[in-house]
Amino acid sequence: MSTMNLGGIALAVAVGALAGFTAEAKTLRWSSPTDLTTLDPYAHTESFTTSMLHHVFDPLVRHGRNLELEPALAVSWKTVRPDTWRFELRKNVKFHNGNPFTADDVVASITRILDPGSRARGDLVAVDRAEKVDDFTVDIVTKGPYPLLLNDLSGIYIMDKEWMEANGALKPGDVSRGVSTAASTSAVGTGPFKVESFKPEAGTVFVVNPNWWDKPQHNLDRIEFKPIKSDATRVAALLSGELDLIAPAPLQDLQRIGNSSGFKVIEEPSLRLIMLSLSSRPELKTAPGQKNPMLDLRVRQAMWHAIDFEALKKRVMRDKSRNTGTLVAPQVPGFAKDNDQLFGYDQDKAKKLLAEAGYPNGFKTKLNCPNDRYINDEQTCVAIASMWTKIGVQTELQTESRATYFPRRDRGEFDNSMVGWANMPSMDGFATLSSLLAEQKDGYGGSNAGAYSNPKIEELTRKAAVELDEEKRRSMLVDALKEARDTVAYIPVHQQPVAWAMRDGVEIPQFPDEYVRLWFTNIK
Amino acid sequence: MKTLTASPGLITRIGAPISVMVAGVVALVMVACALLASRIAPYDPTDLASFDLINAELPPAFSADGDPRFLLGTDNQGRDLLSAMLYGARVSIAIGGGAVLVAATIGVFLGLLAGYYGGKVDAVIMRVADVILSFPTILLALLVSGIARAVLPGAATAEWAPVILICAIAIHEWVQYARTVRAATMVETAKEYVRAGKVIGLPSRRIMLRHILPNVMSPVLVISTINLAAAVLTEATLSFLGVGMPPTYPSLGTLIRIGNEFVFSGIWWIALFPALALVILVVAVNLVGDWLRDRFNPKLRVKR
Amino acid sequence: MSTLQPPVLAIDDLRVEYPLADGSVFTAVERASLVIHTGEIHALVGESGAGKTTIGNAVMGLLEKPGRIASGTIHIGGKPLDPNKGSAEGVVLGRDVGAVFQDPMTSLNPLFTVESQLTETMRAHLKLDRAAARARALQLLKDVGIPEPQRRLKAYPHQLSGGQRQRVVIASALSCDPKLVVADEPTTALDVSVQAQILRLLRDLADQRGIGILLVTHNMGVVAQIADRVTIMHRGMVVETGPTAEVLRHPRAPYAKALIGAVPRIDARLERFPVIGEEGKGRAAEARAVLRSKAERTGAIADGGPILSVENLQVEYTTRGVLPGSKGHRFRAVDGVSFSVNSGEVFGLVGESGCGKTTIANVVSGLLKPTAGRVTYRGHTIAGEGMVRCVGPLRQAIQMIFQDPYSSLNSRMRIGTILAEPILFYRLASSKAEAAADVARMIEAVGLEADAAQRFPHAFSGGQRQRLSIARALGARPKLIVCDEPTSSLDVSVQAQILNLLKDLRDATGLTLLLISHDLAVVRQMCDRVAVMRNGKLVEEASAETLFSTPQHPYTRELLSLVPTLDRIRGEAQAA
Amino acid sequence: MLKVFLSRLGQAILVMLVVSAVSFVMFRFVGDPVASMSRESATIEEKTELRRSLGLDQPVVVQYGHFLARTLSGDLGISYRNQRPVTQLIAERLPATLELVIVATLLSLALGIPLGVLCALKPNGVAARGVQALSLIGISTPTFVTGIVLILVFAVSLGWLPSFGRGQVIDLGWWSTGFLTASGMTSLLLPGITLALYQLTLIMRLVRAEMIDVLSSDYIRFAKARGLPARYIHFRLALRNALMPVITVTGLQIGSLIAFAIVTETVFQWPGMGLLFIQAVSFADIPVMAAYLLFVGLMFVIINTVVDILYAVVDPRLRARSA
Repeated sequence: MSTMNLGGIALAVAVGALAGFTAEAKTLRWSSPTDLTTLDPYAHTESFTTSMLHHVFDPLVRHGRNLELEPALAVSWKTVRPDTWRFELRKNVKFHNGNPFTADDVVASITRILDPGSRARGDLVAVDRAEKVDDFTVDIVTKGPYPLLLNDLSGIYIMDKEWMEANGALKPGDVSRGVSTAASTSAVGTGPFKVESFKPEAGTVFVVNPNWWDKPQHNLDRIEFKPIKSDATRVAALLSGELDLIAPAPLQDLQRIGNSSGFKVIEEPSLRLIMLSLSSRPELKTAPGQKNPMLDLRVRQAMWHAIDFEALKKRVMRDKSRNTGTLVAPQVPGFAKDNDQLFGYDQDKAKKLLAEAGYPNGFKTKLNCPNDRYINDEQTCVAIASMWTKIGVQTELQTESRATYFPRRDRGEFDNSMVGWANMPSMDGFATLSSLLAEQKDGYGGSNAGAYSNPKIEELTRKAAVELDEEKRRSMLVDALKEARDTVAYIPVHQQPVAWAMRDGVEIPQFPDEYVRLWFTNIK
Repeated sequence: MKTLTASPGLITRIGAPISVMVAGVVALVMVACALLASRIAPYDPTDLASFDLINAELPPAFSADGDPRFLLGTDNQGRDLLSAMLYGARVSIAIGGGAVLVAATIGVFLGLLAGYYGGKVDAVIMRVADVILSFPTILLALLVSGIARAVLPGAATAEWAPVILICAIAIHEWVQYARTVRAATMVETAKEYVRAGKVIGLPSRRIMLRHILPNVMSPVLVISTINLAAAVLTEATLSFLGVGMPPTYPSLGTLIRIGNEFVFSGIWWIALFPALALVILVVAVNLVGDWLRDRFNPKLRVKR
Repeated sequence: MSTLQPPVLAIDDLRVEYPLADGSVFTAVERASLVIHTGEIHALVGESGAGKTTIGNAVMGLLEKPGRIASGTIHIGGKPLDPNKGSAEGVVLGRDVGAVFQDPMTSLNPLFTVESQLTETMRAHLKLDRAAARARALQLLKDVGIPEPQRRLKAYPHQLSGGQRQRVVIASALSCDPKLVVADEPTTALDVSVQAQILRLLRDLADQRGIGILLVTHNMGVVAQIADRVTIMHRGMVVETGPTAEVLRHPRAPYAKALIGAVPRIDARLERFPVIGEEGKGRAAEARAVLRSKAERTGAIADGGPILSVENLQVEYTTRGVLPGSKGHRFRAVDGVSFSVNSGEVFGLVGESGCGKTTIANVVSGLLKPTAGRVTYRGHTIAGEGMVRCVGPLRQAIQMIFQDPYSSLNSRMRIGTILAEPILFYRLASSKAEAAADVARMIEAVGLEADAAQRFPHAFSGGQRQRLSIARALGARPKLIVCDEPTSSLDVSVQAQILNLLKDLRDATGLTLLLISHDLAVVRQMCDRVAVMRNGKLVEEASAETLFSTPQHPYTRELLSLVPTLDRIRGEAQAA
Repeated sequence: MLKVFLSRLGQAILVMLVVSAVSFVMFRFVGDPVASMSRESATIEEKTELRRSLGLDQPVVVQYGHFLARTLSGDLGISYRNQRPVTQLIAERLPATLELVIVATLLSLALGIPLGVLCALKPNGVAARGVQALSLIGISTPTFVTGIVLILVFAVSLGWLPSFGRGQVIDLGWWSTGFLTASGMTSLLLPGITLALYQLTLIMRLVRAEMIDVLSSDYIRFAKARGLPARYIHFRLALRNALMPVITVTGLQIGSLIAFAIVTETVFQWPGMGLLFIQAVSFADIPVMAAYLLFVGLMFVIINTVVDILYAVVDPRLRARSA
């Protein structure tokens, strides 16, 4: 026993010495409420983990400082056939373990993500296979003409084939067969940082990769990431000087943090749009046997007019959100200023519309919301339920954890429900069409919980899916979104803000996709 | 003045120290206020149409920029905090009281059976109790409400959530009653008045309910007081973990959970007042419970 | 010699008060004086509440708060006790004053060994080292007559029998050679045979070591057996004091006379016990007459024939094993007992604790199922092999009264409700009003006022409760009443009244009584026939006269010889 | 001793069966991991396929059978969320929670027993009344409120103690300990106090009640009558008797400390099993939840066995019976 303790103390001294040594280095300590779930880029579908792993891995194409697509591990590309894209790869790139980056790595990575056991397979659903042309040229074959390949590839990180072979990770882990791989706990990529240690919930440490192929635009030597689930604790840790950055910062605390000396807050609207889906089914679950009042467009319009978005923005979102009239954010292809027109808040008009539709005394319905998914989701829903009730739509509100909320929403148990949509990772408005607006068939309509159905949108969706002419494609998206607005398919609530808080001396650019890109970060 | 002169007599009659008397009065007043919430609260916070987001986060009336309409200010939804607290206390007390009632009923019943019959009946009941005890209250309550929410789609609604919370808390608490009543019943069963009843030939049910039950009730009362306090706290903790009352029908615990998000934002009243109310209520009930326990436990009473 | 030395204990004009919560003062002891010399056993006797234990506690400085010595002095070994500190200058409790308490089961700490508890006192007071203390502890255990003292040193209290524990307690009291030992009811919790040994030990200690012993007891027999001097107390006052033989033979104070007279005699049977003022005679006879007429109408009045017969009865208890199916330890509480009781007689069952007599009472009254053998009531089997199906009416015929009057009445129910319960249950009354009238009659029959029905049990004294308990048993109109130690927790004067009541009721209504008792004198006074039990077996059965005059079985003889009684002193008085 | 073990074994099996039955119910009801496991724009077909590959489309009984068979062979499965063996995840978090619970238990015993004795010996003293009042507030304040108040005072305002995490930990084999570094120890303080507070008051009150009880017993009266010094009577004799029930309660409480750690760990971002469980619940990570439940059940059985044995060691009456 005593020898063990002595060993421990010796170790403690050693670690202490090490800590003293690295104290000179530029270290960024930051926190977010969620943690990396895994280091295996193909074993998850969470955008936070994807954003973290971007520090370790590079994709073939990436989003630049203005979210434009730019070359990363691929230097150029062209379509050789409608369904085949040819990529020229970057030379003299080395993985963290010293292995050179070649076409074999790309083929192995694409093959790995297309494996039936891969969790992230859906992120590259249009791709059929990758073929090596020569050491630095790769062909990617899609299942048909597919306009969004580059967008999809921006989220596909390239792993080292030799390392995967050596660690038995050539195939991804498979939960159903009880297989896990070394890739879950160690990551070897080509990215700007290397993983030094990965302790779920306790913290992940990254150190700078001195041999990164790109010119660093940051001055960090070390990143200490420590997830803190509790909002209050996270803010406390920032204020007590234990952290340099928290992302996101709770909206209600921004003012206080901003007013504290030595701290600052930055914010901008994110890509994520919060909206309410309304039931388009023949009957409401709350009133079986009766016609669904919301099939009447005037009722839908009334429910839109009933919501005081200005108050929501001011009180619930602390003036940090952006109110919107359309279903996609301005940065996303498919956005059109003409569509982005608010329905004015007008309770009298709402009541009048209801009366015209034959519901002068309103009706009863339900609103379902998650309480741990979006920024102030529960609070938003309480306010909306209150506003609807005031025009006579007596709304019973039910909020619950995402773990039960989303499965129930998928099963179509809700009449009206809240959903947030960021069009990630493709960052293209087509996802809104295919998942939210299209009917549930042929692989479309995965999140169309209100059973919205519109022949015009069906047609536009199917056309846009294969349209390679970007201009034409975008106008189809715009048309479809206009139709959605005109028919009140969803009620857009607001564009969520990205709000970060940090100590003075941290300079970091913000991105609407909520990614924390620390390779653009400088600290003093 | 009249009450002042009357109180010493009352105190000596009940024999409670002044602190306990004060606690008792505080607890009674709080319970009364909570029960009469719909009468005395300035607003009805459960009526979604009654509050306005525009009024959100107004400070208490007595502070510099307070609004006289809202004595303790408003919460983040624009609800009058005082009304929300009164209604919240009602919900908390109803859940706590309900849990105590359910737990006591089950526990007393099973405890009587186990203590009276002994043998296999006793063994089975006590084994079940042991297993229940092996799960800490919070965990068990978390599981029960989690499962209930999934089984009953409406479980998180204002009508069902209290029932589920009551069951979730009671499922652990009955064990304590059962154990206490069992022990007391064993003592009583050995006493001669019970043997006398048996010699007369009275049926067991009659002996248990008419003879033994009244004699084992005093510890049940004591446990109930202390458990009421504990149940209110458990409900608050469950609210904190996200399985409490819905936000449209908040309990004190839910209010604290919501207020907890605002501790750094300068909106101190949202967190402070509900927490204060909860702590005062629980302290008062506990104080009375402690005194009752010391009083009913002959061993703790200083012998004459 | 002894006059030169100061007395080991001198109490003069002591007054002990307890201030009560409402501001009044309860005086527990008043004007009490007594003196104990070296080697003297001084008995302090009285009924419960007499203040005798309070004096013992005052001497030891263990008065329970808020009790205090209000006036008077206590000198221990000539040194005055400071009433504020509760101790005397130069007198160390434990070293100079030893204590022996009533219940050896609870006086020893269950978590420590005998050695630890014996030596801690010596090490604290005599500053002995561990080895010396141990040697002395060993010697003490030998002195108090514990077999295998070496082994017992390492034992824990629960591994010793009751008598051994009390010996350890005495050894502990003696460990520092005190001059004075306060023994508070040292043998009350013990069986007669063990009691005799402990009393002998105390006497020896006084004689051989010259220890003065203050013996607090309620038992006149014990006093007669070993005390040199006796002080009789009543309601906090000393009523009489003097040499034991003198006081017991010729008590002067009326209370002392009554008290001594109430002690049941074992040498001769009396028709009635002399009591201190008979309670409520007025309407009792009338009520009893009604009872008798009812009994005659139902045609079941004593005819002298056998009413109850116990045949080859056997009862086993099984202590449960841990695993299902594993056999637990078996204990045979009653082993092949047979006897029969005739209608109208009082049948006594005597023996020491654990001999199985209460088990038999439980079987007869239907509380327990026998393992083998059977019990018949007027030819109907009511327990055991061949038990008749419908025992209800037969149950009604056999009722029971219990030992502890404080627990035998449900304290949450009114007397009227308790007493009406059997009447209503057996439908002996057609209406509640009739039942209430019946209840009133029962209450009067046991010598209380009928308005007792309105009150709760706590309003009554122990003796009154026992009367009510009897009234309840009468309510079912039984033919046979099983009396399980009906008077053993009562004071002697009350005991006399209850026993008289039972006799009267028997005479008035022709009841048959099965009397279970450990007290040979009570049995002698009450019973027509007696059976003696030992270790679950019947050792002797005879008419009371025969048994007490010419006991046949050696065990019976032994029991009779061990009982501490007044008879010796009385006998000497008659001879003189 | 054997009897104690056998009866405990029976109880263990019972507990574990109940736990697995609870897990069984959970399979069906506590949310569906598929939604959390698939990307935002996943199609219904994708989700159905994932559900099928996880075996969630099979009848519940079949799923339960698989689970039971795997669990019996010692394999707790792979976390849906982290895609790592659950045993590994639990082992990683175990030291954090156990060290927290140990610190909380030690704190509550070290403070609760002396305070309880104080209150029992001088029940009407100023100190005892003060302690009693504080203890009432202690058991009347929700843990999460205490936690956040402590953070506000000691981390934010005073800056004395860290507000979250374990600080520097040192790996001893697979066990990572915070006991060997200064930052590890200081990090333990706030969460340790928060977690200990409730148990501290419980133990204090229990010791007080038991002590008062014991002090009025015959054997303590007898000890007084033997003139033993008051300190000796109080601390060597009475305290030992009074501590007997404390053993049981402490044992039982360790179980609920582990559960209460869920709240404390959430507030202090303590990387232990409670946090793991809460994360698993919000992800519907069934294997992790089931493993956590099994583990808590197992801990209970172990602790109770230890308590029983301890009891038998301390109480000679039981020692004799079980021998």
